[in-house]
Amino acid sequence: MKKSATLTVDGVGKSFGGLHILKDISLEVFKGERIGIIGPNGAGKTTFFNLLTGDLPPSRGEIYHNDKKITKLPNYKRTRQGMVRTFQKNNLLNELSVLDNLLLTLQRKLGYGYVWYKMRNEKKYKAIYEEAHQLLEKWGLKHRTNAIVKNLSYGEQRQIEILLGVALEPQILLLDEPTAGMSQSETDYIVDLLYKLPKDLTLLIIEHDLDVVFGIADRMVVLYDGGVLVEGSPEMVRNDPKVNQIYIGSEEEQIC
Amino acid sequence: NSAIQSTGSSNEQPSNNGTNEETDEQGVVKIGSILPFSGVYASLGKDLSDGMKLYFDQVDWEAGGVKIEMIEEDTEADPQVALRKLRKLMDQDQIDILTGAVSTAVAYAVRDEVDSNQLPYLASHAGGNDLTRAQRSDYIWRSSFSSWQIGHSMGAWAYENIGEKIYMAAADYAFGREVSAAFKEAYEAAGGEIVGEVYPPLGNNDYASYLTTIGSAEADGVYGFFAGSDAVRFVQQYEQYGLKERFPLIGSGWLVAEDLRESIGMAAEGAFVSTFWDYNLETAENEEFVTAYEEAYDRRPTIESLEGYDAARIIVEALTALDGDVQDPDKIVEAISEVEFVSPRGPIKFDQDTHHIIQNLYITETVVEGDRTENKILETVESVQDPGE
Amino acid sequence: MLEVKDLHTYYGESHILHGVSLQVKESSVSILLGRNGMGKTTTIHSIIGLVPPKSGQVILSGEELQTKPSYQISKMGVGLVPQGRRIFPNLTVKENLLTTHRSVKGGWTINKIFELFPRLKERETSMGGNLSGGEQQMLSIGRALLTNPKVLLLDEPSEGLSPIMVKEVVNIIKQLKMSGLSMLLVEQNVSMALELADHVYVLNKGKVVFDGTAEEFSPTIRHDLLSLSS
Amino acid sequence: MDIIGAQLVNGLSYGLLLFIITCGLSLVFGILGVLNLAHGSLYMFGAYIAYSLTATFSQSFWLALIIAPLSVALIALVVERVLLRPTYQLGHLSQVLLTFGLAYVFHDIASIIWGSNVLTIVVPDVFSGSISLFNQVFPVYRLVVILVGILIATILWYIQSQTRWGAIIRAGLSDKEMVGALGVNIKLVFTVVFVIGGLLAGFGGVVAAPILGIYPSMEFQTLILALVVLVIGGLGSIAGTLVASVLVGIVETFSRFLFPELSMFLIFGLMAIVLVVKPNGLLGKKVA
Amino acid sequence: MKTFVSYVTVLVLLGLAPFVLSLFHINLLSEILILAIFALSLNILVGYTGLVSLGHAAFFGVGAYTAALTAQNLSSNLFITIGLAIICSLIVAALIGIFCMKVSGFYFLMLTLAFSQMIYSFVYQSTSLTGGSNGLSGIPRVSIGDFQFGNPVLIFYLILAVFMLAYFGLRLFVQSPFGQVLIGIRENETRVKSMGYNTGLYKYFAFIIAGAIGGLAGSLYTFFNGFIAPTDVYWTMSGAVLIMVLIGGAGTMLGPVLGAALIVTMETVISSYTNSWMLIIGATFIIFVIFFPKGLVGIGQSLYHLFLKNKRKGKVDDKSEAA
Ligand SMILES: Nc1ncnc2c1ncn2[C@@H]1O[C@H](COP(=O)(O)OP(=O)(O)OP(=O)(O)O)[C@@H](O)[C@H]1O
Ligand SMILES: Nc1ncnc2c1ncn2[C@@H]1O[C@H](COP(=O)(O)OP(=O)(O)OP(=O)(O)O)[C@@H](O)[C@H]1O
Ligand SMILES: [Mg+2]
Ligand SMILES: [Mg+2]
Repeated sequence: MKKSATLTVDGVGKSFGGLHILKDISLEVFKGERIGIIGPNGAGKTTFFNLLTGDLPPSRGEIYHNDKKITKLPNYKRTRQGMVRTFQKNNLLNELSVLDNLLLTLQRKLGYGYVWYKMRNEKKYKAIYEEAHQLLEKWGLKHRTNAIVKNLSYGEQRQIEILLGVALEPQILLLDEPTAGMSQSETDYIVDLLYKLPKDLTLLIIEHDLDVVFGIADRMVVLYDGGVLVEGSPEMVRNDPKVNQIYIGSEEEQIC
Repeated sequence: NSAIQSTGSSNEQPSNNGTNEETDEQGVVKIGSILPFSGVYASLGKDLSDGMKLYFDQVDWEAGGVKIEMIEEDTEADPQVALRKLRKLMDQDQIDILTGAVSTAVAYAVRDEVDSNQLPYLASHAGGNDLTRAQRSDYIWRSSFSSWQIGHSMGAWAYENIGEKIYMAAADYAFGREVSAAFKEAYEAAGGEIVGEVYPPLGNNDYASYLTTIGSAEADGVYGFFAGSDAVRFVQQYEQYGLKERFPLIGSGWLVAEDLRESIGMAAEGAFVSTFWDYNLETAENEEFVTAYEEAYDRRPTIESLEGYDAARIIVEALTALDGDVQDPDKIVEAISEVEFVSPRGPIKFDQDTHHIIQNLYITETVVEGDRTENKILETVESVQDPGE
Repeated sequence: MLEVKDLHTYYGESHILHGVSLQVKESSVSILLGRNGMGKTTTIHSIIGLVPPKSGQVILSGEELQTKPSYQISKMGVGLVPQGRRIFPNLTVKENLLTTHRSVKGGWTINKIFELFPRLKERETSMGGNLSGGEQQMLSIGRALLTNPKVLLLDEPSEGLSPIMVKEVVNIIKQLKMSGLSMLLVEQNVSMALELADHVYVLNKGKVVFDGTAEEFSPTIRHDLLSLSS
Repeated sequence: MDIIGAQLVNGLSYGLLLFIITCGLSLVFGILGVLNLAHGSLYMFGAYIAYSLTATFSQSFWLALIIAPLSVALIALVVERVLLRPTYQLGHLSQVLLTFGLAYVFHDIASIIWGSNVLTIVVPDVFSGSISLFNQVFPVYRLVVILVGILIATILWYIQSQTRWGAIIRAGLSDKEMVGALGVNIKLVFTVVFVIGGLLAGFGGVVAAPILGIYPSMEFQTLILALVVLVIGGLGSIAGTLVASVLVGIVETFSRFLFPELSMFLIFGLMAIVLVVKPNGLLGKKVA
Repeated sequence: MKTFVSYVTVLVLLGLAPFVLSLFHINLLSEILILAIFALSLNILVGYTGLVSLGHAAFFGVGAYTAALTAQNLSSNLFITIGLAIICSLIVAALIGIFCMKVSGFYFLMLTLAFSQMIYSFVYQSTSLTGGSNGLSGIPRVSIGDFQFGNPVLIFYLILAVFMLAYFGLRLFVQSPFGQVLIGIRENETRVKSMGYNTGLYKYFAFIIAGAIGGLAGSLYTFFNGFIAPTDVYWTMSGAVLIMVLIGGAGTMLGPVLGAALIVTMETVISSYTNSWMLIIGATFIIFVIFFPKGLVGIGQSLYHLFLKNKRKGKVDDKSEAA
């Protein structure tokens, strides 16, 4: 069983002081799967991501990536292995331009991170610049190429946040509420781009916008009170009475 | 003239040659003075400067038929700054004679530059032993004192008058170390025993812990080398912690210096120190100096004022001997070396080997007079000559 | 209650709002819609005085606000739930609430906020910065209510909230409206916003392109104004 | 053993003296995020003004104890309103540079007014006696300093962590704009805090002068020591500053006793060790 | 190409300086260049990586004392003295760096201060090795083979050559991908980490490089003055160089150089006229912070923009309409 899973979480828990935020979570994720993670506010979804990416050490349990134990691996090494995340709260290089944010991401991916003797400019690093421009074009952010990130509106920054994740061409992408703060039309556009991501990419997505998450996910995981409440197909989760009670809300109104 | 031109000649001959002719025509001798006018030593710099000006005023800024012009530069007591200033004095102001330096580090810093440029330099305060020993230069003469003179002069007296066991405390910097080493040498030579030594950092302002340690020692007296604010704190706290009643305090003149005693207050009473000048020296020369100084500046002179005053006089006498001809640096230093007179501190002359001054040292006791303290001369140690090695 | 007339706001050289005018009537909810980067937040910030407008007027119950510093505007009864929550990370939940608490007879108190959001009560002594996104949003709303405002500006209050909490917030807003509070609501969750709206404004590139009642804001208009092709 | 006891008393009184000197710096840094390098200068002004009052005008230490801190607070007020205010949006480094510049300016102003001589303040007769403890004579004034230090610590701790004001003030550190938008006149709060910082600095100057003395460049020496205490304790924590002051006081006293030559080295060594083990100081908190 | 031309012009002017300027000014220029190298090295940390150090004098001191002791006891060969100075300061930086990397922000500032003060104490107290508070004097001039840098002009050219190497080397470095990562760390370390960079290592390298170049500057200072004292290792030196960086403009290449020039010139000139030089310098800092927060480089930029704006006023208006 373990062999085929690309990501295995085995009895992982996290406590802050006396607060046991995550109790005992086990999960197997297979290559190319799209997993939606939902749960009430404060259920521990973001914390779970932090454990997966190594931004926080788990209090107990083990994590495996392609059967290799990565529980203690620092986050940047996990990124290099292809596990990439985006942040729930925009976390960008605010004083730099959109292009610079992207270039920095791409230069690592293309292996130039340690070059110290050659100036980085369009002439000498054509590949990086070309890819950056293509991505900006594709994401409809071309007109923002040279804008300073902090001067963008909240929703625009959100888009950059996701773009930086996708630009690394990860094997496993972890998106934390990617469409929060984005307008409907931008959400549609981004979701469309997410659909078009390569088939073998494994996607874990935390999202409160049920249309988005049920649309993308093959499998849903519902976190509640530090543990997995329900796991299963979107259809099943949507109709689960417990999920409705703690998360969606009792009456099935068309609010969302 | 450009740098290329000046350096072209400097390897072979003195660099100030070319320009001296110019100054001679106008009949002006330029004295460069490097003193700290800001920073911790600012008050010393000011007193030295005032002392010099007092003497130059007395001779109307003229000697040997030429006018004296003094250019002062602030060293901030930082040797690198002093070097920068020295270069300015030599190159821009074209000085003929250099004087000053309060901090020994400054004197050492300028030493090579002065030596290689053959600039006559009269050190007027910095007391580091090496300046007239290993670092001796043909162009450097010192009219102030050496650490050795200060410390050594107390040794025999302490053994005879205080006792056989002494605890030694000195500020932890080269000067403090040198003075206390010289004291120890003389005291042990006389037969005494140093029962303990402690070296608090320079600028330490709370001596409580050290005093508690000293207080538990078996000794007949305590030798303290501190200056400036350190001295004020040490002497005051020495009394507050009850040590004064138990051990007499001895040290160097800076412990109860003229400008500190008011701050120290009555705690200074009973201190025995060695010094090369005191306000209360009862000689005609000193009375004249003190009166003139108080008239000019409306405050008492300090030992640094006296140093400045004497340095100015040495320069003036040398210039007079030279008839104002400062073309040749070798002649200038020769003239300086021959200066000899009775200063307010007593008779002084230069040791031709070490280039260091030979002078009397005095042991004084601090006593209460009215609502203030005064130093009273107890004993004179005559013609103290630095051994030069 | 609150009236905004012909606002022109700049960031340095760039002209963001080109004459925005809108109104919030007594005990009613006006909503402000628009795609990302159209100037919604800038409008809110201009009202509260964080980005003073270059020209135009902001009038609250007959008094002009646009020249006042933001703390005075707030004291005159304008509450704010900012975009991105902006709670104080180095303060505990309780202290976060304490900072803004302005006691008014029969008004909001910290205990009432805890009743409203039991989750916050559970996290009372946690540092604000350690809260989850949704918890921070609740805190931000609670913090604004504690200033006991007359007009409340809400900049995407539903962001990061679970669906059940969104419903909760909708209920709260309805209650607030009944109790006489006026609100200006910026939302991306259009269906939620429309459920509450008395009046709808749509912003596009710093200009109001729709101004009408909720009924007038038909699905076709909605599609025309908010979809990407515009 | 007596000597250990005596040194402990020395350490404690030195430590609390450090606390009295540092608490204003700690307050201003913890709340405004302004690393006030002119703190030492305000301390110095406190001492000099007290000197002038005791030596020339009134001869009363008590009067100096009230007037000197108030005068320094006034200086702080002017500094905050005129100079500091325009720099809040520029980031912490600007304020470091600004207050450093101020320290330079104040240095020269002090030397122009009071010259560069070494001065002292005489304590009133009630305090000038001494007491014998552990077979060792202690000046009463040192013991009074211990009490005053504890008193100030209690008051500050109470205000900062137990009142609404404390919360508002700390909120301003993380997001000034938002505090303003929620109805607090943050500028006024900042002014008040800075003025209180100045008041404490001036008070420290008066209290410390009889022990540490008044001399040129005293402010820089004090500043460095205060910074060390601040960091060891953890930024923004009054309790941390108190613990650190006492720790530094005792460590320094005992290092002077045991390894006199190394005492300067050891204080910085202590700071390095504390920071390596606890990167946010003894009681400082780090929030994500 | 325009920048290239201006660089060449500046270089030619500097090269010709000894033919025009007096010895005093050449010495001043040498000192400025040395401190400019020092400030540039600190700028890697402060301006590019966002690590504000108040202990950079430690490396300057280690370099200076190593060069002095080498020249006195081993060899006065230029390459040996400079080489050893760089190696020693690099090793010291590598050691201190291990600890300093554990902390950030203001704690970093204070930890660097702590280490530099410990080095200062060591220098101050090892009287037999370093001369203690009196400093080390009588340091022989450096040489290459039989050629001795015997006068200030030769030393000036030596310093100029090293300065050029350092300046252009660092310029390349900060604009390289590596340098860009440092800038990223300055802006937001967590983000850069999750891009897959081992930020700890990058910061550590930056620290070591800054330390080594700081040591290089120190060794030049020894050659220049033939003297070195503990004051150059004291925290005030760290403070002075930090101010040069900030006043000049942190995070730019030109800034630290201009900052060094301004501070050295001001200190020299002003204190010749008044004892209250601290007052004037302090007031200058204050004016800079309030009116020119971006430093000298910032002033230059604003002037440039002003000029540009006046020239094509029409165009700018168009643009702001479109935005
Ligand atoms: N560093 C921390 N220290 C203490 N508590 C923490 C810390 N980080 C998170 N928590 C707590 O853990 C709980 C889970 O937080 P998490 O951010 O994982 O929630 P979430 O599921 O992502 O919620 P949301 O949907 O609101 O973003 C929250 O109650 C939060 O207060
Ligand atoms: N500080 C700033 N400096 C310069 N331009 C800014 C600044 N803040 C926002 N802008 C620009 O102003 C425009 C409007 O931004 P605003 O934040 O008001 O949009 P918004 O409608 O709230 O968008 P969102 O839905 O993404 O929050 C955007 O184009 C943005 O790039
Ligand atoms: Mg979350
Ligand atoms: Mg917005």
